[in-house]
Amino acid sequence: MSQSTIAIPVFPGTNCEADVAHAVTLFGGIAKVLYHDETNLEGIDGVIIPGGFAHGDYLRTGAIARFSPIMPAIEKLSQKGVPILGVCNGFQILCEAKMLPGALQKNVGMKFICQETGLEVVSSSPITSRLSQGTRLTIPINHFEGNYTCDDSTYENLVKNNQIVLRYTDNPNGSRDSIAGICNERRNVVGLMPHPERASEEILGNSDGAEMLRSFMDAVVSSRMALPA
Amino acid sequence: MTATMENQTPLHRQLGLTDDELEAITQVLDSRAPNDLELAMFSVMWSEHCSYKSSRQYLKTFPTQGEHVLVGPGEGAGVIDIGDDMALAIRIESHNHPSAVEPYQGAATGVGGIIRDIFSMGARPIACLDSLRFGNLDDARTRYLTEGVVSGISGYGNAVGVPTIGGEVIFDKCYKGNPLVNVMALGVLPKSRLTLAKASGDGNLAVLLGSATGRDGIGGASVLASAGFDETSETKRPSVQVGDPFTEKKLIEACLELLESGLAVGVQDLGAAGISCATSETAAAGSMGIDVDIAKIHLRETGMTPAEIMISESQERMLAIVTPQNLDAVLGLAKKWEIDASVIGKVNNSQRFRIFRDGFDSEILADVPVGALGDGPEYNRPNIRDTQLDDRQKVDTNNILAEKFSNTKNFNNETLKVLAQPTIASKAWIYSQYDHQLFLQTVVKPGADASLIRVHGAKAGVGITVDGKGRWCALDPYHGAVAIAIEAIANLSCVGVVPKALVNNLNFGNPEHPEVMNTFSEVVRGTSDVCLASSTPVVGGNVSFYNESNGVNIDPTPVFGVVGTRESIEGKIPGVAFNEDDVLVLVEPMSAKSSGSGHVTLAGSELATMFDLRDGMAPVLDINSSLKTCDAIRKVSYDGVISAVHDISDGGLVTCLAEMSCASSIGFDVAIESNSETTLALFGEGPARFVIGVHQDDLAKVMKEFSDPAISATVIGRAGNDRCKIAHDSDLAVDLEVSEIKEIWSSALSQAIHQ
Amino acid sequence: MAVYSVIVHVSPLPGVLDPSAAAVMRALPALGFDGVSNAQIGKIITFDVESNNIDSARAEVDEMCQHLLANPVIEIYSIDIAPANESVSA
Amino acid sequence: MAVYSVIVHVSPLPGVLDPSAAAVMRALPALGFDGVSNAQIGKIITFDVESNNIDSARAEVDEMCQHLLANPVIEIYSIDIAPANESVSA
Ligand SMILES: Nc1ncnc2c1ncn2[C@@H]1O[C@H](COP(=O)(O)OP(=O)(O)O)[C@@H](O)[C@H]1O
Ligand SMILES: [Mg+2]
Repeated sequence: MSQSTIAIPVFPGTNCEADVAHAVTLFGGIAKVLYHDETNLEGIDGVIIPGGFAHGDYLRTGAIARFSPIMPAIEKLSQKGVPILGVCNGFQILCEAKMLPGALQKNVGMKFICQETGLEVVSSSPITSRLSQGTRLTIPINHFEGNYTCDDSTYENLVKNNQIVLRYTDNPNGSRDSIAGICNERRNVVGLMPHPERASEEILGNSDGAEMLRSFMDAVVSSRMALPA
Repeated sequence: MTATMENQTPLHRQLGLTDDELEAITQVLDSRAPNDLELAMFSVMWSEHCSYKSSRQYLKTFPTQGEHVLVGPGEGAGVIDIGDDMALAIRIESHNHPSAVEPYQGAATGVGGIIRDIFSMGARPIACLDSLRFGNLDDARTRYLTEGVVSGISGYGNAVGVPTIGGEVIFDKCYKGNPLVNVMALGVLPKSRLTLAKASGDGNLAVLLGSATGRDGIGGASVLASAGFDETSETKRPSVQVGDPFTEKKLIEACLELLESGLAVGVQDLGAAGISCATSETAAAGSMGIDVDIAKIHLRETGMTPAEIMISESQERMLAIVTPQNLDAVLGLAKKWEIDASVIGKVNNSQRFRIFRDGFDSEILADVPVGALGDGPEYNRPNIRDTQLDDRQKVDTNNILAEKFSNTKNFNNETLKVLAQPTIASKAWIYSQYDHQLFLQTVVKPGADASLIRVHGAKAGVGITVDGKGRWCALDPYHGAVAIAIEAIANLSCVGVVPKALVNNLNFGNPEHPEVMNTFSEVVRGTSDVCLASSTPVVGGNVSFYNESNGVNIDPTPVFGVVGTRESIEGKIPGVAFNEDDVLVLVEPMSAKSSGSGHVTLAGSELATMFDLRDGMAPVLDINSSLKTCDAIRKVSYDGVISAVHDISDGGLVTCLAEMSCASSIGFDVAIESNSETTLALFGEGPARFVIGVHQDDLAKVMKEFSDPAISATVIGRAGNDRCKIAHDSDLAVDLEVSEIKEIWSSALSQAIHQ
Repeated sequence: MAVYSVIVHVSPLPGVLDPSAAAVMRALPALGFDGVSNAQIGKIITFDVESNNIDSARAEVDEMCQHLLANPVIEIYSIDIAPANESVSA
Repeated sequence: MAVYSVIVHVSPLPGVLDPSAAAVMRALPALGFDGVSNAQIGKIITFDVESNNIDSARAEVDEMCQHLLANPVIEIYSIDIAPANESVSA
């Protein structure tokens, strides 16, 4: 099969696009960095919404970005089952866009946190298929607003449908039930606060994120096989 | 801006200009008295902050040449070649006074300003480092300042998308009324994109990009930075600037695209003195003239006077000089990146800097020779060595402390107390608030001796550190500066990096005090000596005078940012953490071993400061053997034949070993023989000394690297187990559990902040 | 068309823990302020809007709130609106 | 001791840059909302405080504003205060 093409949307204020593109290339994909006014996603096999501060995170993180012209196109892909991953700011945007349930509030400590963080794999998803349940990983987080919040019925649904993908082992930001990452009911849209691309190479001192990104690239290949050509 | 009737002080003096300076301005204007607008512009541009009028004659003496230097001091940033057609832009800047008034915004706008200097050269900003000085944390206002400054750097740097990959902080009572906030930034560019801020070409247009102009910082940074602090500082408050990292991020992308596509002749950031400075400087640099149409400047507030508009220091603005043919393309780019753009001026051959009220056929509001604003006065201020210094240097701090502890054999308590000092303790509370991993480049992260990054597109690794222990310079400005510069080089050598360029931020007190001028010139001399000996040219710097509160000057505090390279980033990089069973070796210049040399001393040390002993002589280094020692360390680190290395700096040998232990969670058993007292052996400070951890099998090979007679290498013990033990002359001086040390060292700073 | 002054008040949904309010509650006693309870921090967004009449203005502002100014998952909002020349009390 | 309900309204000092309001203003037309101007975003902090009387309560709240709730260098604040059983209008 030919290489998969991953779209990486850039909003004004996004800053992790080059990092994600680097990682996509590392794991065999073709990275296509697209400006947020792009509406044509033809030939795109998967999407990773990178981290950063779209629109400065003013008002609320992700609140303005989700209105960008590229977002309806991404939503359409997701309805076809194409794997969509939101990392950090990308997760916040997916929540604001209602492609994932819940919201991300300020960290309980009211401080920005950039540090290695322990995670536990809770369920299988496009980013955890190569990792068995219960696997412990160390991946950096980098956010002020990563405190996952939702109401009780949303939470019960998340649990019932196994939508919780990752939990912190030592909840650094006050997230409900230590949630670090979730997926949608269909399990093709995933959002997580930790940055696997920052932990994908030995030279950076940590490659725990590599299996996550490889899982994602696997999921993209499976989805391509499932989709009509 | 206008003189009020009841205030009899003439306007020029209210604006901080002397009578002689007014006279000089009148001469520049061919015997015409300046009008209020002209006077306002001169007052800012001729301030100490903008004109370097007290420091220029000394700064000229720095060595600035080197084969790899592409741009030296004087431009937005220094630029050096790092191979593979890639270059690095480097710059350091202070934002001391704005941060004392409003810590969050002061620090934030400091980060924003330095980043603009970098991308104005065509370089993509890839890293910041911060160098901070505060009073002691037992004071509530100091805690507020510390938290505010750190969150300001975090809030701006993280959001603008430039990782803060290292820094340093010292808490000392001399900074209580006047904290220091220095920020260093690094950018990377293909050599072909190097752009200087020059407005050449008759008929070219000056385009103002970015935020609208408001009243913020009217004469802010420059006026604040050119006067000391006292009770009236409250009145300086209305000029606080607020940063907008989002707009800056868009400006970075727009300006880099502008330069990459060759659409701009030159780009200049707007810093102190705002539009006056940027327009007149770019025109002067290109030996041109420039006309500015003040009505075209987009404003955020109503009712602004021409003077307010011309000297406003609103943040996140850039000036691009473009040809008329490229104008549409430039405006299109601004639209794509959602930033405002307006054509505010026109370059011509007149050699004049003229300001028009509304259109180029309207009233001329100001008309001065184009270079006059940038060509401020130069002073040869009285320079006299402080007569008290000789007496203070005679005080034998080593002996005072030795006597204080003459009956002490066990130093567990002192060890724990030193490790708990906020200046010594882990700085994780600070750097965990900074994004330090963006761009997947940070190979050695904050927490080590120097940060090490890989530069995408280049083979070389880049090391960077910032150091500046003012206490040493307070004891002896020449030797203090030498010691600080060597300390920075020593830190780089731990990550296998050769120093290539130095930028300095010279934070001093009031230059009108002759002793301050003397410490200044001595610091410059010391710095130059190390730069020459180590082939590390000075490529940029910044001077911050008037760091005083209520008439008391801070310790002279030069801060050196040193950048260097290693040929390749591949291979094993030893960290601070040693391995179980490693042999521990103390490596130092032979000259540091003899106790009479004064290389290692308690004067200025953390231990002495804890007892408020502030006299004695700074470390006196033999520059050549110190550099040789650093060279040897660099080699073993680069070759990866050692497993760990850490330099002995603040807090002495005990602290160095304890930090290695905290990094690895492994203990050590060390015995030191020396003819000095235990206090000096354990807590004495003086740079270019290292502890390395070596696997037994590699020991012989490693020791060979230290065979130069100028270097001493002594096996002092082994790593292992869970206790930290140091015997001195057969007394067990320290015996503590790793976990206890680690607990205290890791948490002391955050506890001191949240007390 | 007429101009209306708008005040939108966005506050945390009851039951949603608000970290910034919690931080204020933690900080106050440390500064010597006791006896504070039930702290809540909201946003107040003021602006002018042009519309045909007050009802259409209110409807538009409600749209803005639903989609942009508030996040119904964690926030509630209220709207005060008045012709621009009359003042709206904060 | 009595309990008072407090509303503190904090907003940027006139003339001080308000980047978040600027971002919202810029975003609105793209979302199909035209005709919005003069946006400003402030904070509104509500809480209860115990004090001897309304004057001492007001004085305490003013202190809190100076030191914690607002940043007087770049923000202005106003205080509404009333006995807890009466309601304070937002
Ligand atoms: N203000 C700060 N910002 C970011 N990192 C810091 C700061 N202060 C210290 N650090 C980091 O903590 C580590 C130790 O700093 P320091 O004790 O100053 O090192 P050294 O004594 O070797 O120069 C360094 O890696 C440094 O980058
Ligand atoms: Mg060091």
